[in-house]
Amino acid sequence: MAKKITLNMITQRSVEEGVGIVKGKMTPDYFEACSIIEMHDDDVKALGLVPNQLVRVTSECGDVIVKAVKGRQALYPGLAFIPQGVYANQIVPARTQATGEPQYSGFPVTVEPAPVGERRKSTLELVQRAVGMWKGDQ
Amino acid sequence: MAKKIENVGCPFCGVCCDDLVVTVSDDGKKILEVENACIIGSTVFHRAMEDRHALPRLRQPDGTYKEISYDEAIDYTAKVLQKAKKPLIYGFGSTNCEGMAAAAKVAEKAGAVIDNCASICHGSSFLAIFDNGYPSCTLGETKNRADVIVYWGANPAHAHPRHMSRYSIFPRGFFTGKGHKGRKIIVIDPRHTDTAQVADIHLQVKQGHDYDLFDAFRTVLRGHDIPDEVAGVKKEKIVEAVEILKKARFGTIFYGMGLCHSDGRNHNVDIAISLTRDLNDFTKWTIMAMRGHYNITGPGAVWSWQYGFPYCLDLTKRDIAHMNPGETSSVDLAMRDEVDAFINIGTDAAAHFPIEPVKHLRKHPWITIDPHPTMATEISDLHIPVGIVGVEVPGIVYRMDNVPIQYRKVIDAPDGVLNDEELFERIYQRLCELEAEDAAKTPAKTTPEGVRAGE
Amino acid sequence: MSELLIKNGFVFDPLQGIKGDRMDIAIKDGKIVETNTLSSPSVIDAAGMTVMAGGVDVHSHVVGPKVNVGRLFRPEDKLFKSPFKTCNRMEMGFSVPSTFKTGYDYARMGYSFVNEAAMPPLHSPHVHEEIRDTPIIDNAAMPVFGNNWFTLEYLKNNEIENNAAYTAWLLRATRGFAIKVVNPGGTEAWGWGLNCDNIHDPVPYFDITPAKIITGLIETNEFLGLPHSVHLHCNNLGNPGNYTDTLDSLRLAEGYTPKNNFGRDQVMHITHVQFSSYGGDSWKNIDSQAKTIMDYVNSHDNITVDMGQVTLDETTTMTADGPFEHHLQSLNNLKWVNTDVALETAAGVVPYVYSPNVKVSTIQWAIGLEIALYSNDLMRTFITTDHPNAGPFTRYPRVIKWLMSRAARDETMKTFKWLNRTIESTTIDSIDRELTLYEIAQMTRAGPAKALGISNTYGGLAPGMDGNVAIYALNPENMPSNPDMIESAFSRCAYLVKDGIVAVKGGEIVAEPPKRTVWVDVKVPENAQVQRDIYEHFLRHYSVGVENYQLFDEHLHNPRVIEVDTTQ
Amino acid sequence: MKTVTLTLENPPELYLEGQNITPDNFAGKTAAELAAIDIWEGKLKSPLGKHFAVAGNGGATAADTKIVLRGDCTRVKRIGQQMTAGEIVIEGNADMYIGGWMKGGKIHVKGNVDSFCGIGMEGGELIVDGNAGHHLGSSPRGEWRGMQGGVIRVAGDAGNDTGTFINGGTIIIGGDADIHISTHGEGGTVIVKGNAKGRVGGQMVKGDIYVFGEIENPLPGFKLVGEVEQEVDGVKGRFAHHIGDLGERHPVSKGKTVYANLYTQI
Repeated sequence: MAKKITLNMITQRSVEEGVGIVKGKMTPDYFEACSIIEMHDDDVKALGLVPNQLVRVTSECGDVIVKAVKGRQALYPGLAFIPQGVYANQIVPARTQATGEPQYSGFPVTVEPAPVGERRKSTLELVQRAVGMWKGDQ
Repeated sequence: MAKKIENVGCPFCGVCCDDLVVTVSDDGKKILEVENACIIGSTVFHRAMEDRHALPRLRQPDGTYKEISYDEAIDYTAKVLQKAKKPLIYGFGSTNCEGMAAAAKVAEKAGAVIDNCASICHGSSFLAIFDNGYPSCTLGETKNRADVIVYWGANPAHAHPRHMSRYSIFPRGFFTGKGHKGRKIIVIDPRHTDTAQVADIHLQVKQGHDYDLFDAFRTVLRGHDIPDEVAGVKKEKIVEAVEILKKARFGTIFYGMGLCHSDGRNHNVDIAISLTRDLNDFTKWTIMAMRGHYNITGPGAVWSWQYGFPYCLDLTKRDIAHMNPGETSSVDLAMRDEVDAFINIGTDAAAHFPIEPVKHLRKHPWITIDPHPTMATEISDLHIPVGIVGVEVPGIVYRMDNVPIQYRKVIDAPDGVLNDEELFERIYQRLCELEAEDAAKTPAKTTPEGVRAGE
Repeated sequence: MSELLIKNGFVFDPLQGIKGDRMDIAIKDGKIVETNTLSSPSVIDAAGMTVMAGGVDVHSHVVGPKVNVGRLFRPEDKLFKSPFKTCNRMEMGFSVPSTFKTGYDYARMGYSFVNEAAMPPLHSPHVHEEIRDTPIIDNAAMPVFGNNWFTLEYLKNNEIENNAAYTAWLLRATRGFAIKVVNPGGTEAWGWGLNCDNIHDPVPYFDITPAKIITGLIETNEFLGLPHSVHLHCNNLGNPGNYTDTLDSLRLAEGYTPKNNFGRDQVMHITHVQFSSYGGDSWKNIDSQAKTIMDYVNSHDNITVDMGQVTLDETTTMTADGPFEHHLQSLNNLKWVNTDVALETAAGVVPYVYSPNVKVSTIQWAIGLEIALYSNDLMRTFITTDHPNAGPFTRYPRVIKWLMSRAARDETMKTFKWLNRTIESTTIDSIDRELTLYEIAQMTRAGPAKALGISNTYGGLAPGMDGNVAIYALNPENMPSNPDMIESAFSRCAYLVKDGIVAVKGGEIVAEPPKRTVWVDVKVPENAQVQRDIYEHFLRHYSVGVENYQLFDEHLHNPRVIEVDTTQ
Repeated sequence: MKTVTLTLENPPELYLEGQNITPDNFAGKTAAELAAIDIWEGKLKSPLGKHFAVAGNGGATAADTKIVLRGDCTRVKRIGQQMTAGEIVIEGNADMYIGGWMKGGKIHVKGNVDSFCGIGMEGGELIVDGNAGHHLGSSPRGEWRGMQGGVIRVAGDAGNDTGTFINGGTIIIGGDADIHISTHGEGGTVIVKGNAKGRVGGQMVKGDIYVFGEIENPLPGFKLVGEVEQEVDGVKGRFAHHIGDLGERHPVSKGKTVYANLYTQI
């Protein structure tokens, strides 16, 4: 049985994501900068992940496949990080506590190894598919 | 012969570095070199010329885009605005103030909601400022006077790469000749960020509990006892940090999305402001929001002088403006299905909103105004290209400390491409024409009145 | 060729000494002309009405960063308080109105020129952006100098010529109008959370006293021969017992005489002097020293003052006097904005409720009126509310009513909770004086225009001046018995003609003639040392480049330059 | 008392803004006149009768007028805003600002309401049988003079920011409350019969809060000072008495510092 843990997710800026944005969200730079997750070593161990393994992250409002990487910026156990952007926003809850601002940081997610055959989708596929405009890889 | 242009402002983040030197080709069309910028800023200039469109593109029934003229695009936009009962115009992180003023004129004429990226970024700061004020300073004050710097829920090493070197930790100023050596740095963040690497003290706060930690700081500052641990931080560490704050000659708290994006949002900032105010009973303290885009402070300034509100302006009543984030904020409007047309300008809502509001907004006409293709252009009905402010279009932008910086043009926009101000002025003209046509058809039409019960 | 004839009004023009004579005013191509030069003018029948030059406001916070933060951080100042739209643009806000409402409301009151009271030089592009969006009225803006590091360093060493060269540079860099001084030295001390308590209290590190800053700036101003004088917000403003500090500041002007080609007679303008005329030593025993102050002013021709009249409204205080706003916040515990501006100045903003139920508020109200009512020369005493500090400028008509009618004052005093305490602490109840329309014209146009050094263009109706004329539905030969009619007549003028164009008719905006930015361009000899100092400070201490600091021409809206040449 | 019944027959595509639906506005008007009063959907102004069937005439005064709303008013805002007297009954759900800036009279909502209900309230009674959203009985943005008086009673749960800047009056929540209760409060009483998530009484100067259940994350600025026996909303109980927010300023009255009180049931 696949392991699955619950973590507290934050999504914030990274400098790689910043560079990715200005290069373009359909570039490999952006893809590699944003389709990742960072966790504490204890949580990586608990999931039994090998470096750069794909995981599925699921929140109250969606899920996304990202790559589990070892980040420079240490988290405490139970806390997880996905850089802000298209991948994070597949799972960020839109609830705003009547402030206008979505719950970009501090929402529960479950993380599990991605099912075999699953891949990280392109930004275009994620966004266009969400609004019913995805026509497949042409 | 290449030409060097000096004192160029950087069109990326709210640090608004204005010391860039950009070398352009003799014909003024190509950027050859960018000096002094961080990696992100320099990329902005280099990518400016790539991937551009000279004409608006309209989505066809088969899902592809077809190029149309600016006139057709302006007519289309004006008609969408006119037809909708409550259109939303959102973005403005990357336009100049002239463009924002023109867009507000359009929104007022069309009866639209107009909102900017602060809505999902530092909007919480505005809410806190409404409730509790803002004891702040310009960045030069921090540079010249500060001996204690706090970054709370902010990670400039990633989000504002030159912030620490230009204004806060490293620079030598008038009273701060020792630079970094003369300063104490406190970083408060649930992660040991790259910014925390340069800190003297890093307090690893439990995510989402900053408010509790601020309350502990304030309680200690007033001489009361606190529990042994608050928000994951030991009492001794809190007491030690409070002593440093009290003994500062001049301090600045820089805070970021760690406060605005987590539970409590505005109240995390609200209590940070209370702490700053309290500290002024002992010594001099200031606080500043680490604003994101280079001109995201701009719309807050422009719309405040035009309407008295910095964001989330509901102008649908045409008589008076109404603002209440939670109701008139873009994400809430989208999630509640309260708007029926969307114009996305100078930001990429499709990438930066959570995907749910994107789905809601996409039920209605969606127009994107942006120099480059973005996620938003890829799901829009219409993409109108414009010049890049700070690269191809000059204008005033407001730095994170509300200081206006005059930005320059370094190269020409692609032939025929309008700037934001011109585009909105023409949409405004078209709206006036449509209104006149309507008035000719129905002469006795009454104008709606404002939300003003009780009178 | 546009021609306009305003016929048969009762004309009040103190600059020409015209005291309500029934006469015609002619305007051609935007300028006042002799009546016989018109051929086929359009005509306004002003019979039975009062005709004055367009109003001139000497001191009002209407544009710029602290005004805007006052708008931004007070959404409650808009809630259920904004009028319905009748003009091109919405009009939002009560105590700190939007730029559009500011322009429209001044025009409705018959004003044509408003002097922005404090421009932080670093923020000058912002000030000019707001000026662009303030319709109809012409604006000037005064950069603040009293805590500027260049100024402090030059004046400490008695380098008047260098300070003058720097002043000329900064006026040009910011497209500024005059030398504004706010709590000299005290605001720099506020950089460390401190203040200068009196004019002999030295500024930390810079080691210069406020007194020396003030006299140095007077010398600089007269060295340059600027249109306006030094414009001073005194030290220790707003505190009980401060009248002695105010007298100390006033005495600093003794021995100085004005040198200028603009018809200005004063060397020092003391602004919102109401806030600086307090006796007592605590809020418990505060009393009025307005008479003491005005006795001094009356006997010294080289001083002008404006009132800073408290209007008993909920308003928003804002000033470059940073320590004062911090102090105010600690008294009323309301939200507080502070912005220290590097090397130059600071600003504080706090909401404030002046209530007829609060003793200090009603004493302040009385002191303001006493300032005007004790004045022997209303060409040197001007109506202001230090908008929005003591009340919004839209209350000027109410201030006029109080000045023109003892009955109106009595009516207001009846609402005071601490009436007896107010009467004991002031002399307002013993004053029967009622000002005339001529005196009001002195206080609201002729006097301020002369003090600002613009009386060749604004504030009067002589041929050659701007065609700015306000017509009020008041018949001097048959003044209304109900003083409220005075207030309503001055609130909504019958006509405002701006540059020859009818902008207001029947109290409503009917046209938006182009507005101007008035600034002072001073030519000084090359000064290598000052150039070097500017280069050094910008290289090492400023956070923007010197090239980007100086206003680009493209951000200056419809300029009108007043040129001063010191090289001849 | 006369009753006007409004039945929502033609629901809006977006939301309706019904600030004119108050006994004050309805008093002295016939059904036909009422059908002509203004209601807004975005920038579109329509007569009330376009969306609602109107039955019955208003009373002579607001106090003599009762308004009953039927049909699904989930997308109708601002009902009873600024009302001073009379009665409103909403048979189902309603949207935002119900009873906002209310000065008197009574509103009874039988379903749920969204955010900003009872904001800026000065008097009267707002009763919600279901749940309430955020900013219940809170102050409008920027206003430091929050709820002044009146009673808000919600049978279910409330969102965050209940009673921000409360100065007076009483808010009773039958269920649970999310974060921020009486933040910046300077008076008034908030009673939570269920649990509170946290940030209870933060930055509070004066006033009272009762929590019958658990506070998940109590603030460090509140200190236990004793136990008291009290009757709260008709229920007798023993409470632990805390004072706070010790991080905030507090007035001194007759030589004694006045704190905010937080009572948690034992």
